[in-house]
Amino acid sequence: MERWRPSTPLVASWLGLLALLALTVTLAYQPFGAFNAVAALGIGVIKALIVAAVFMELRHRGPRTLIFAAAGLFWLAILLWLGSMDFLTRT
Amino acid sequence: MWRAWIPFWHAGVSPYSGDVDLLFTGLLFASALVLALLFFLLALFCVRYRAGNHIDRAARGGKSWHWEVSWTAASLVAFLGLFIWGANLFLDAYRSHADELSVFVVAKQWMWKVQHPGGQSEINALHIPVHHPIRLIMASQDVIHSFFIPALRLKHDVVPGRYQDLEIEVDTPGHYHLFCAEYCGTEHSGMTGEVVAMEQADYAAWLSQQSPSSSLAQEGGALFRQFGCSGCHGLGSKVRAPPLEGLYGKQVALSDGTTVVADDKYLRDAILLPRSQIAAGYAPVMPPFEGKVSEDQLLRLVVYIKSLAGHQP
Amino acid sequence: MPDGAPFAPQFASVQHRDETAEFGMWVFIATEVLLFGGLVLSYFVYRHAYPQAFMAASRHTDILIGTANTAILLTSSFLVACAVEALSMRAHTTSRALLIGAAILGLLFITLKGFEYADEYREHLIPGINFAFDGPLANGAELFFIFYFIATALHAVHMLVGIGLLGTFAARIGNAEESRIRTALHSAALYWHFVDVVWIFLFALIYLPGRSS
Amino acid sequence: MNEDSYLNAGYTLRSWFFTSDHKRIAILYFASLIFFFFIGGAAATAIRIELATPQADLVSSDMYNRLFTMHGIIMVWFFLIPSVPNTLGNFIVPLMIGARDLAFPRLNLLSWYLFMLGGSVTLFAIAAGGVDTGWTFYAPFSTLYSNSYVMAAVIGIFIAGFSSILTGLNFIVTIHRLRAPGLTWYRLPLFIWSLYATSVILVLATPILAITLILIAIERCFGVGIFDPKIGGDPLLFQHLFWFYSHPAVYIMILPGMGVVNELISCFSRKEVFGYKFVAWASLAIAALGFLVWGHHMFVSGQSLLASLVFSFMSFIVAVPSAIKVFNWTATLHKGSIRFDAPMLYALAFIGLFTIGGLTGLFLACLAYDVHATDTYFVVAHFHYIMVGGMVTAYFGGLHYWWPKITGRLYSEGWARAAAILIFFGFNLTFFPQFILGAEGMPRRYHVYPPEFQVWNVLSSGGASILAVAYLLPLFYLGYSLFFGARAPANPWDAPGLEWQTSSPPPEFNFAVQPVVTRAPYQYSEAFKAEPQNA
Repeated sequence: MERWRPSTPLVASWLGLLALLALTVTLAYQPFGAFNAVAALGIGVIKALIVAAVFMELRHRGPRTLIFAAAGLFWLAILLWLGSMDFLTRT
Repeated sequence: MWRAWIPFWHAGVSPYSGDVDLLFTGLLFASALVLALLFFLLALFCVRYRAGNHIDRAARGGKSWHWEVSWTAASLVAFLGLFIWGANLFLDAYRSHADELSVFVVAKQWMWKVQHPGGQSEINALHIPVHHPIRLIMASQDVIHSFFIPALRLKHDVVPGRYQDLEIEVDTPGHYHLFCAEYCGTEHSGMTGEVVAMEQADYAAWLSQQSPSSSLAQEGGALFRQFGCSGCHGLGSKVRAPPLEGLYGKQVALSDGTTVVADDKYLRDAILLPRSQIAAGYAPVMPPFEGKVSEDQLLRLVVYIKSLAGHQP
Repeated sequence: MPDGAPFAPQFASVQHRDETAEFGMWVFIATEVLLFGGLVLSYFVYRHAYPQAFMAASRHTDILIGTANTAILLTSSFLVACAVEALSMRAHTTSRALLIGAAILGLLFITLKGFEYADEYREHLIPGINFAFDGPLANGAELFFIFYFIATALHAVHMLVGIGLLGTFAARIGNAEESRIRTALHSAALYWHFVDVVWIFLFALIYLPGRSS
Repeated sequence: MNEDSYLNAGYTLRSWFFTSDHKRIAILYFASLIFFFFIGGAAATAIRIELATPQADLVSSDMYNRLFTMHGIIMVWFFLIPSVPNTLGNFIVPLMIGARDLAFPRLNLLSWYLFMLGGSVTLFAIAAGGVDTGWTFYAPFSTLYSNSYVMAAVIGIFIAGFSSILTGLNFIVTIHRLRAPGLTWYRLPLFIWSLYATSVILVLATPILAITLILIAIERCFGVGIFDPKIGGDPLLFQHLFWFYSHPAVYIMILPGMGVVNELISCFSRKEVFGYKFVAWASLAIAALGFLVWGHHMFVSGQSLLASLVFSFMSFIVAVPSAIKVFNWTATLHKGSIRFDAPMLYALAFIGLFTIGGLTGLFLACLAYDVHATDTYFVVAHFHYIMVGGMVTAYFGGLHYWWPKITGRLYSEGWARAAAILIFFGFNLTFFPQFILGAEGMPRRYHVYPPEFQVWNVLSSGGASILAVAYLLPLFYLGYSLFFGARAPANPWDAPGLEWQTSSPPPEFNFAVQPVVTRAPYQYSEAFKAEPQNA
């Protein structure tokens, strides 16, 4: 077996993810009001992007794969947008 | 009126139903036009260009995208017009008038129970005066039902867990079908009744014939004491609870800084799940009455609190 | 399928097959996004309706286990990514060890989740089985915990499938045809990372609200 | 029959039930779907007989409710959704794009097994005592009040949903990755475009159905409801989730039909489809816009007025690409050389019936009129014009068109034309009166009804009996042709599509040599006769 070391991007992403996890838990305890939710979800999005780009190798993929990776999210956005519209605007 | 010139036109039993019929006629006319054009072309092409018919089939003139753009644009414009017409009329149905009469409707498997403010109640029937807007405040005891009066071109679902309301007005005295339009179980098709629209005088006579022992508000007052509400909300009670006199229709400041109007829906929610909307300056001590009062009792309590609107706190 | 050929007859080459398999997994992930999406919509609708209750209920979840589990899962994802990289460098033993490590972390996650469920049972937080929530916010809290249990259970089911896949590949590395394993492991890794991403969001929705008040 | 036909690749049960050949799997689906179609049809027959009189005389209310629920569940999930995609699509897609199989053949087989498992569980629910919730499973009736076999039905549909997802996934990947050399997107037959659009919906909408059914099952099992109003849940959330799937599902049920009609119209008028690119993109536009309109099922449910306005607006917009298709089909006939073979009769019937269905859809998209018409027979008539008048007609058209390719036999043209005409008249007689019933206010799912509605109901029931006979006819003459029909040549319609370039029935891996595509589809003109596509 030849010697193998994990590549730098993988290790950096892993450490970054753990750091973001620590950050998000810390921020959750700060009284920011509505900003707490924004911070929690925002950091979640950043973490997901790191996993998708590095671990799932999306940064090496062409437009077709990217479109399909985004399609689920796009339709999720439709669901959340039109689905919550009723509940947000009911009188 | 010019509508009378439309072939087969029947005047509706209410102004709104007439408007809906006009919309229907418009839709029908537009569809007939499209269908006639389409079927004419289909028939024409099928005959003219049938195989074996010797006819000029040389290359077509003109660009195909000209056609595409024109029929796309034409459809879009026609659809937009129909959308605006339909939406406008729809919003009309949700307008409310100041002098409307409130009637409570409780739906349960498989009957409609109607409560008039004077205490008169009826089952699978709704007596109303003509030329008078009636606000139906509807609640369901179990599953989703739908209050449907075809003659008025109106229906509204009655979803459990909330009040839903619908304003109706009838101009022509008569008996009209009342259907449950949302499938609700075994006897769904038996959950029917009639709406009886009467002249004002007949309606007044009908109301007095019913001779209820007490009005809804009085019954609500009795329930108010029976459930112990008066212990806290009553005058001179030791527990500090918001006074209910003069509450109905006012703005209520809530503990989270927002304000709401104390309408039927608010009162209903405040009784069932009091702590979801706490009035500012009060401790959240009221127990929830969810599951403890039926829709029938609940509407009486709401009517009672409404009846206190004119009192001074 | 003709025996001996490294790829099925509908493909033109090994590379054609690999790209197709990966693409298939991405389409599958799009499906999965929507599967969890329905739950997320329910969550936002009720969180909007009962904001206080959701915060109060969230404070009853165990943030220690939640955070530990997030770290475990992130690390496990990292190990799987390494295993894929190692296998492409033909470091079979390393790759196998990394996969086993990732699977063990996955099992650890499930175990901690089990402890968490047991705690919640003791604290009467399981709707339908054992639920009692004092105070005015009981209804909203019950809705929160219904969401919590359905979402985490659905996620745990995905975890179990993933652990099974990782275990299978750990056993088959070096024993089966090389390019096939590499393709299959690559797809399984995508799936595992996706499960990780789902958890990142579940963590933000379940454990973090209401901590500051 | 040619020796190397896929039908000769093995004669054992094993060679069928463990096959990974897309053509054999298509046959498996086809046999299963006939079975489900006649179960669903039997329920419809019983319903129509019962409704011939206003009072209850044939069945009890409980039984009636079970009948229409069974009709809906079977027809939607076990006939319409898999109909064209899983039978014709499975068979034709790889042939049309010059591939040797679908991308994931074993997944394809798994999809059939899941379908059958789901179907069996659902049939169990029906046999054990039935389900009385309607195919829509509205909460809280389905979760807290119904005491029928809701759980089994929910599980059955849940499983069948995964079959849909796998099929959609397989098609998407296949169409992206396995096209023959030279077969660019704009050289694809429009049938492929429409199946691609269908697959996108299958993959992106069906998971929402799955999660919604899970929520229903949990609410029923544990009595804890995410939709239960008693703890502050909202039954309308169920409707939002359900229709997020079920409205796009309507397009799952019509897009493949539109795809079939493209092939038929162009073949029998010997002309390329007018406005190819517009028709192709209209399919994708329908698939995408179809996700934005679901709230039009909820105009009277108490959703917010703004939501109703937005959904109504989007519903009008989604009608535009459908209109584009209808106009293009009509324009295709212009200067064609039209032959009226049975598949063409079905295609012409489709255009007429689909247009009526689509136009009445505008009535329902129109807010104020929908308040009156929703949950009445107007809706019933409208969606039957789309699903039966549209999809089933297109399915029959496609079935006749590709029958020689699938079976290697020719059917009796006279009988086929007679059946097509009978179906058209039976269908209109059955469902047109229902528009009138709905406009007059007869609610749907009514077991007994006021007597003034009887005359239209009798007409409808009479039409249904004609329709029943008409639907049985193909069973006989197509069945007959299987054994006694003349041998079909490779290309009986003289069509340029790749599926016609291989023998009838095709060999196991479809093409002896990998076809190479050099031109756009639908080149029917004489100029191309001499030069076969496969050169």
